[in-house]
Amino acid sequence: MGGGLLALINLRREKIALMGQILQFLFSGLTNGAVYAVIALGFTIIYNATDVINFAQGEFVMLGAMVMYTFVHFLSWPIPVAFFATIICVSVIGILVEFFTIRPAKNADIISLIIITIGVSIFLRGVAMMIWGKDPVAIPPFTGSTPIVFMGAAIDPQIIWVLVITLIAMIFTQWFFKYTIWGKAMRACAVNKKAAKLVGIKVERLVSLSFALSAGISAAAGAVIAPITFASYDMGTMLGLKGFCAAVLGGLGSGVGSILGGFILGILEAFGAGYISSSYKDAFAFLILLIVLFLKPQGLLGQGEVDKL
Amino acid sequence: MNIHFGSIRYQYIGLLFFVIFLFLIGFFIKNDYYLNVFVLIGIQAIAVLGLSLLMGYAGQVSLGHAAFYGLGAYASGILTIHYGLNPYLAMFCGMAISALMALIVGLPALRLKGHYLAMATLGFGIIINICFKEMASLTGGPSGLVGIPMLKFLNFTFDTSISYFCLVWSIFIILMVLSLHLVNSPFGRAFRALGSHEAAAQAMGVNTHIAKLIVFIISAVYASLAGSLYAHFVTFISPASFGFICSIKMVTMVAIGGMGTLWGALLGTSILVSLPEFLTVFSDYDVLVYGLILIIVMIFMPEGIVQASIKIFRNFKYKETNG
Amino acid sequence: MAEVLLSVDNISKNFGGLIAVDNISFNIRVGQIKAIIGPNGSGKTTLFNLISGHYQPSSGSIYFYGFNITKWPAWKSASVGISRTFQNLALFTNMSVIENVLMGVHLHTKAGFLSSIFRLPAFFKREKEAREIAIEKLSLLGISDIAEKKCGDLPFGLQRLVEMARALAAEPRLLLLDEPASGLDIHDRNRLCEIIRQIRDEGVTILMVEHDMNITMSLAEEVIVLDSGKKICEGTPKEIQRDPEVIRIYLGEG
Amino acid sequence: MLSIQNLHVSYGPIKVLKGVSLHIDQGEIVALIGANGAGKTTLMSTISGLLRPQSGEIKFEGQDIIKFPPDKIVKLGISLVPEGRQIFAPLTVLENLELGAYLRSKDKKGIKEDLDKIFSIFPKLKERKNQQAGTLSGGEQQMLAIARAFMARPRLLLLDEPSLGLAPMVLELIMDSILELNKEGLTILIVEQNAIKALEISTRGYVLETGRIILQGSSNELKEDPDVIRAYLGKDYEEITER
Repeated sequence: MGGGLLALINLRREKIALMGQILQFLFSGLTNGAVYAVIALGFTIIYNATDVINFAQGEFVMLGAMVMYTFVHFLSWPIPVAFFATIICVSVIGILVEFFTIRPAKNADIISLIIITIGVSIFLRGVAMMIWGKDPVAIPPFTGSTPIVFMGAAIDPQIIWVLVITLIAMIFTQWFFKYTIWGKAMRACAVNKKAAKLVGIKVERLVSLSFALSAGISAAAGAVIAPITFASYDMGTMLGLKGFCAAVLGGLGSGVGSILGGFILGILEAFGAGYISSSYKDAFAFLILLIVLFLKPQGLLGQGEVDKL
Repeated sequence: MNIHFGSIRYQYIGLLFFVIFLFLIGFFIKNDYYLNVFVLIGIQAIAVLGLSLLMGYAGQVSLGHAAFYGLGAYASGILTIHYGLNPYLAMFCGMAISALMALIVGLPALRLKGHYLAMATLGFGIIINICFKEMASLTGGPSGLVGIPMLKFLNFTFDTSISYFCLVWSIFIILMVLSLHLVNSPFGRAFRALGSHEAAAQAMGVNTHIAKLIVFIISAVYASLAGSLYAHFVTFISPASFGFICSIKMVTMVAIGGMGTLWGALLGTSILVSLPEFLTVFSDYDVLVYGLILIIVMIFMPEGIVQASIKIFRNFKYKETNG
Repeated sequence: MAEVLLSVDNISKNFGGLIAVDNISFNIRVGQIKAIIGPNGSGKTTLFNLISGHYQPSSGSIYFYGFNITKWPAWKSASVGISRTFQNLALFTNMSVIENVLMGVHLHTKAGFLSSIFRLPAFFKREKEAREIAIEKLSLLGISDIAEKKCGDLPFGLQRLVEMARALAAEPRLLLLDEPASGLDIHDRNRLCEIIRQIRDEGVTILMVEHDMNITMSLAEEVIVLDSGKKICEGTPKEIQRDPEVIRIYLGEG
Repeated sequence: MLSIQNLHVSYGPIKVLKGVSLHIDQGEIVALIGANGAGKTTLMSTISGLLRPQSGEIKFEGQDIIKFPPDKIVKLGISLVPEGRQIFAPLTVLENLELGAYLRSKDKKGIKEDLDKIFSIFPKLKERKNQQAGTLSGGEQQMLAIARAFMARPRLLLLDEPSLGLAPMVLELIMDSILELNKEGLTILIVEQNAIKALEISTRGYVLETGRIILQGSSNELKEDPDVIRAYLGKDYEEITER
């Protein structure tokens, strides 16, 4: 009888352990997914305004982390101040990037524009390496590092920050696009540039704004993820690619799609890494993407286009 | 009619000058280091030539071409080291594997358009690269594969820079001639047509899906051959040489040189492979300058250096005759 | 009465919720010139794209010489002799005029891959033949003098003619002309009429969409009138001019 | 009000307009008719600043506007309702209208007034103001396009092919509303392939053919002109075919 009880307790323990493991994966997936989602949103904003896939998007994330590190570590600014200052700083960098590289190349075709953004990403990475060196740097977590235990899973409090800030970024962009005239104008630009010009919208100015917005939210993602992953000059490449992956997965141009794509990617990746093989973690993300694209060539929420003849 | 066959005649003349130029380099450059740079340019140019057919003519972007380059290199490396296969046979196996892989991936992927195609090929490239890293028992993992044998012909080993220089550039010239023939044939016209206006090409009876697939496979085979040549030249390969950055560099070489001209592929490759050598004067800033050069070239010469030079030359001639 | 060349049977096409072509049926007989008219957005071009295989119909069937070609892709329809021009021009602008027309000949030059890349004698022979055909078509339209010009640099009117030469080079049995006269001035329009008649006399069946009523009414033996994706009338030009429905919707009264 | 002198416009090597001159006076409805490809849309795009002409001059109320960007031209009081409507399909009807008033988006009160005015002219749009514009019928989309242009408070309204793809009944409605807008003091230039309708509502007209104005006069005169009848009004085909 006592043995039976013991077995029952063990079973329960195993169950809790299993639950905890699943939750652990889920949270890790949500965290990465949130970051991918925000980066994908950044891609989408620029893509909608300019039709350019900005390969320097990952570098905005990296700059977010690095500038944050500078403000916190060297200038000892309090975290909230540093956080907002980082967003503003990187937004300005975004505007400069647009002004000096995208705008002069007005008549370039898509491939040339992509290569320009690749050039920008190489350049920014080079600058970052010069300023901050090659070694990864650590940023202190926003609110301590004592893990919160939740149903058998130990959760880093920074994860909560990641989720909260992602949520705020999403709500902010939704609000911006739905309720401000600038946001509406940007959507109008994405739909039809010519008609947008005809109602008096200065398309160039909105393109600048889109770079600022996109760089800003990417920087927020970088600043908030850095305490978990460390920050280094080359952290942007993979993050940028995953964000791009999420944006395409959700359907290029769709804001909701990129958020969905980000979370799907993050969660599947976490479970794939946990249950199948952690060394192939990055491959899962792209495998998922290939499968989705082959089954649904326009991404999950992308709109099918009819060839105009 | 004369003009048409004449235009390919010009290409032959260009090629002849280029061969003479190569002879001069072979004769006068005695420094192995510089010769090696030229060998690397030749190897890379073979891969970029194929990509130029795909991108510049058929208008299909591939951001994962390093995968085929790597497949060639690893096929050569693995088959010769682990299975003791003849290097030439290994090279052919590599090309066959790449062709098969291109077929499998291309079949669904080439139905995608624009950014979606770019993303799918990019994803494919990254997956293959991760496999290079993780299948350590075969590939040696992240630290790579050492001791790949050099190429031999009868009793002659291609172990000096100058011998490999001759080998690589001979292969390049042969492929260049074949590619020039290809683009100036009904097939090449069909590729260009599909790159220019897909629906109209279909209306001319071109099975655009098969046509894309054929160019994709050809370009994969070129890249694979280049990869094998690379493996046998440096005798050591690691996944880092075949990553996303490598794919991007190949695309950049095509675009910088100029889309829709095979000479552009050669020029773009020469510039971007040798650029880091010149940039060593900037020491740590080299990456930065490299990025800047990409940006500036693309802003001021979005159609590539070859087209831009032709334009400048024409304007110059125009001014001369009028002034 | 001549044999039926193309038979369109109850085809419909919708994009999302929008019905662009709604249950249309008609026949074209061998050697005929048939015209489709209707206001913009009435589904004429969509109908063309369905026949040429660029779009797949949502329902209904298309028969060519009695063969069901409904599900055929465009390149396959082209290979059995359905050739077309495009409303907004679809030339390969980076290629020369003759190269464009050679693309039309593409179907009939069974070029070998190996003979092409190794430049075997067979290649030269085929290229020569193909060029002769291309030049012949350009001469037919009176534009053989611009053969080596780059297409993108030509004025609109000439581009139209090049596109037509390209379509003709495919030696079509059915030629679909989508607004062949748009962008041409009166002088060119008159020539166009002559050319179209000449093509018909050589045995090519023609289906065209044309806004210029003058051309349509003088060339076409039969006219189909479309409105909002539906066929509202079919008959000889005289018949349709008297049709009260057509007058109300298209020609206008008074 | 608007005067155009000797305007030349090219797309690359292709000359589309070859010396077009015309003028529009305050309060008029002027029709510009011509076949497909004659250059009508090019002319409209050039006036509204989307295209740069090679040479010539465009004056609006005495001011040379040839180098002005589109937003400045809208601000001066010229609004174009483009061919094919070009509404922002995924946005709601209301958002489309708000964007029409983009340049004066701070003038909340004025916008409110204009919206009321628009909704009284086009009650259908009021019913559907929270629907996505892409879900409207063709006629409603055309109304929206006109209304959107009206929201910028233009003094000169350019209408490019308002009849495009519309059923005759709906077209009638659109034409009525155009007349109504004209009565409110709006000057209108209307470009049409449907020459009958255009000449019916207009006071004066021009005929554009392959980049040149070949004919001009009062609408009544043009309606009687044999060439116009033959080429554009679609009457008397029998005569032609039998000739």
